Amino acid sequence: MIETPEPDLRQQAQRAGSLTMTGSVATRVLGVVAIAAVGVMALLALWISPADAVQGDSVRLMYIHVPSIWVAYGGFVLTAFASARVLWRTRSGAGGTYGVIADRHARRWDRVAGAAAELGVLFTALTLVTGSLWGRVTWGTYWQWDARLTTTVLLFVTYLGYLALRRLPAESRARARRSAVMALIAVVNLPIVHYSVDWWRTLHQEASLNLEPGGDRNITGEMYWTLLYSWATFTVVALWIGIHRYRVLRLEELAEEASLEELLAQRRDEQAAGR
Amino acid sequence: MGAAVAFEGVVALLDRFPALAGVDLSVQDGEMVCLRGPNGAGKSTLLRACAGLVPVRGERAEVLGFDLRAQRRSVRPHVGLLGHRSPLYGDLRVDDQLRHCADVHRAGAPEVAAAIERFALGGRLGEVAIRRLSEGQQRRVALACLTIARPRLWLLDEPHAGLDTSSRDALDELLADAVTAGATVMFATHETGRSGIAAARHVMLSGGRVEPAAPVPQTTGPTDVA
Amino acid sequence: MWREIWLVCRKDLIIEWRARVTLIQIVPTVLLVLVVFAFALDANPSLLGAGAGGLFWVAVLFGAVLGAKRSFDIEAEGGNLDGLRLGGLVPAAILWGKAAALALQMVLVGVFAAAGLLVLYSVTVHDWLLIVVAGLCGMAAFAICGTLYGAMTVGLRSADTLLPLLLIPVAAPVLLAGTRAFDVALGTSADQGWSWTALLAVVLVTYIAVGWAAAGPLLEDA
Amino acid sequence: MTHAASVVVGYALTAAAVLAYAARVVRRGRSLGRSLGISGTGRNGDDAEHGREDRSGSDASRTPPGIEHGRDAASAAP
Repeated sequence: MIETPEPDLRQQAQRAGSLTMTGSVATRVLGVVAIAAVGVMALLALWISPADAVQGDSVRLMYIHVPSIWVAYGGFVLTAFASARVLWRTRSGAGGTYGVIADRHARRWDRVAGAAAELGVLFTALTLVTGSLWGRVTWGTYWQWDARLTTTVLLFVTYLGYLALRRLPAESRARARRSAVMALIAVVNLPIVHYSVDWWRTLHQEASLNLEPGGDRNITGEMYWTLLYSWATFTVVALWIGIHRYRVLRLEELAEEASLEELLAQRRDEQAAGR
Repeated sequence: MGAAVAFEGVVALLDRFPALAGVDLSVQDGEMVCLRGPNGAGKSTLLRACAGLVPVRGERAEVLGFDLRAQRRSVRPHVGLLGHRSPLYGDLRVDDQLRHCADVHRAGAPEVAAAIERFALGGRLGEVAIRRLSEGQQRRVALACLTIARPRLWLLDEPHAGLDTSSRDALDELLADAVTAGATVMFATHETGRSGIAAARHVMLSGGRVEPAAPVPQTTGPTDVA
Repeated sequence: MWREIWLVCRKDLIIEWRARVTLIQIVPTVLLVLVVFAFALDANPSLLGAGAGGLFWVAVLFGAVLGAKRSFDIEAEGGNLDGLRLGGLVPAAILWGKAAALALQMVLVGVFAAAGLLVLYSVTVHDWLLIVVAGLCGMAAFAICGTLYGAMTVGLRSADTLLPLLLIPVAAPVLLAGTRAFDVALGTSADQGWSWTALLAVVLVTYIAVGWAAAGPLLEDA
Repeated sequence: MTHAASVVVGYALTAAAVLAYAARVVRRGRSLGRSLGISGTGRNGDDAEHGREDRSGSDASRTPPGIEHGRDAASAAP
C-alpha cells in the first residue's frame, strides 16, 4: 500500500482553500494589527518621544536597531529549537510504525526552521544597516570594530551559510537533518563568538565616548516605552511574515508532492509496460 | 533456517521519488537470487535497502533478523555490498586496502592471504596504488575485500558488467562458494539468459515493485499468468 | 570504540603518506599565503612583526579549509563512506578518526607555518610554552570544526565553495583567541596570553562535545 | 549626513527591506497556489477550519483516492 508522505494532499489543500493566498483569517487579522502597530510606532518613535540630549535625533534609530537584533536572535533560537525537533523526529529509531507521522512532523519543524532562519537573516541585515547609519552620525564612520556590530556580522555570515546549505538540492530527509545539525552548531557558536569578540573589544576600547547603539545606559520615560512598543511591533510584523513564509514552504512541498503523484503514476505505467 | 530477507510492502523514497514502491520479497538463508529488470526499476535501491543504507517504510522490512525500520545500522556488519563503484581508496596500495578491510571486519591474516591467493593480488601487484589499476583489477580487489569480510548476505549490483568470460566464470564460482559456505547471495543484472546462473531464483523488478513470482522462463513459452 | 577510531585515523594517515597531499600541496600553499601577506603589507617589517600572530592564524585557517575538503574528498570518491558504514563503524568513530588524522596534519601545517613566520617576518618567540599550547589547541579546534563541516558537505556539488563559508565563521573565535595568544607569545602585546589560551581550550572542549552530538545525524545516513 | 537624515534613511531602508521580502513571499505563495491548481477564492472568510488543518494529524492512514492498493493493482491488470 503506497502511503505518500503527506496523505491526500490535493484534498487537504482544497479544504484549506486559502492556501493559494497563504492567507487565512488568522493572518488577515495579524496583518491588520501589524500595519496599525507600525503606524503608531512611526508616530511614537519619530515625533512623540524626545530627542536625546547627547545624540540628538539619531537616538530614534535605536527604536528599529535594537528590536531588529532582538527579533533576529528570537528567529535563530526558534530555528535551533525546530532543528532539535527535526533531529529528534528523524533519528533512525523513529522509523517503525510511526514512519509517516514522524516524517510529517519532522518536515513541519524543518519548515519552521527555514522560515525563522530567513527572517533572522533579514533582521540581522537590518541591524547592521541601522547600526552603521547610527555609527556614521555618532562615530563619524560607517563601521567601527564595536563588539556588538562585529558579533552581528559574524552572526549574519553564519546564517547566510545556513541558508546556502538549505538551498542545496539533496534528498529531503538528509537535507533536513544536515541543516538541523548546522543550525545547532551555529547556536552553540553564538555565545562563543559573543564572548570572544566582547573580550577582544573591551580590552582595546579607546577612551573615546563609547556610546553603543542602543547602549546599556538605562533609558527611562517615553524612550523606554517607545523601545518596548517598537519591539512588540517588530515581533508582530516578523510573526506575520513568518507564517506566510512557513505556508509558502508548505506549498512548495505540496508542489513537489503533486509531481510525486505523477511520478507514482508513471512508475505504475512503467510496471504495466515492463511486463 | 530463517529468512535472510523478509520484505512486505516496503517503500523507499529517494528524495520523494518512490524508488521502491511496495516491494514484497522473501529470500531464505543460503539462497541465490538474481534480480532482473530494466534500468531504473529499483534494483540498486533494493540492494542498498537490504544493506541498511536507505531509510525504508512498510509493513515488514527485516534482513537477517534485524528490523530495518528501527535498527538499520546493526545489520550493516553482516552484509557485504558491491555497488557500481567499488568502495576503494585510490591513493592506497592494494595491500593497504586489504589490510584496512581485514582490520575493519576483524578478519585475520589467513583470510587476507586466502583472498590474495584467490584473486591473484599478491607479489608486485600488492604494492601498486589502486588508482593505477584497471577496472577489472579494481573489481577483483573489491571482491577480495568482500571475501575477507565474510558477510552473511552478499549484495552485488551488476557484478558481471564489463567482465570477460574467464572472469565471469571465476565470479560465478565465487558466488557458488559463498552459498555453499552458508551465505545468501543477491545480485542484480540486466543481462538476459545467463546460463551459468541457472541455479539462481530469478526475481523480476520493475516500476519499483517485484513482479509476482515469474518462474524461470521454461521452453513452454508465455503460459504463465504474470 | 578506540580501535575503530584508530583504524579510520590510520587509514587517513596512510593515504596521506602515500599521496602526501598535505605535505606537498597544503603546506606550500600556507607558506605562499604568508609570502603574499608580505606583498600586501609592502614587506614593512614593523607592520609584519606586529601582525605576525594574526597572519599565521589566517594562513593556517586557509590550510584547515583545504585539509577538511581533502579529508572528505577521499571518502566521496568511491562511495567509501558507505564502505566504512558497512564495516559496522559507529558514526562517531568515523568522525573522530578523521578528526584525529586531520589534527595531526594540521599540526604539521602549523609547524611549517611557524617556521615560515620566524624566517619571513623575523619575529622572536618570547614564550615558547604559550605558543606551543595555544597552537596545539587552535589546530585541534580547526581540525574538529573542519571535520564536522567536511562531513556536512561531503558529496554536495558545491561543497568547494560552501565549506569555507560554513567553516570560517565557526573558526573565527579560534582565530581571534589564537592571534591574541600568539601576540603575547611573540611579545607584540602585553595581554594575558594564558587567559586567551584558556578561551581556546574552552572552545576546543565545546566543539568536542558538539562533535559527539553531531556525529550521528551527520554520518548516519547514506 | 545630519542626524535627521540618518534617521530617515534608516527607517526608509528598514521599511523597504521588510516590505520587499513580504511581497516576495506572498507573490511566491500566490504563484505556487495557481500552479498547484488549488482553486479557492481570495475571500475565505468562512474558512475558519484552516487553523484546524494544521493540527489535524490523525488522517495519516487514509489511502489517497488516486492510488489503488499496491497488491490489487498488480493482480487486477491482465
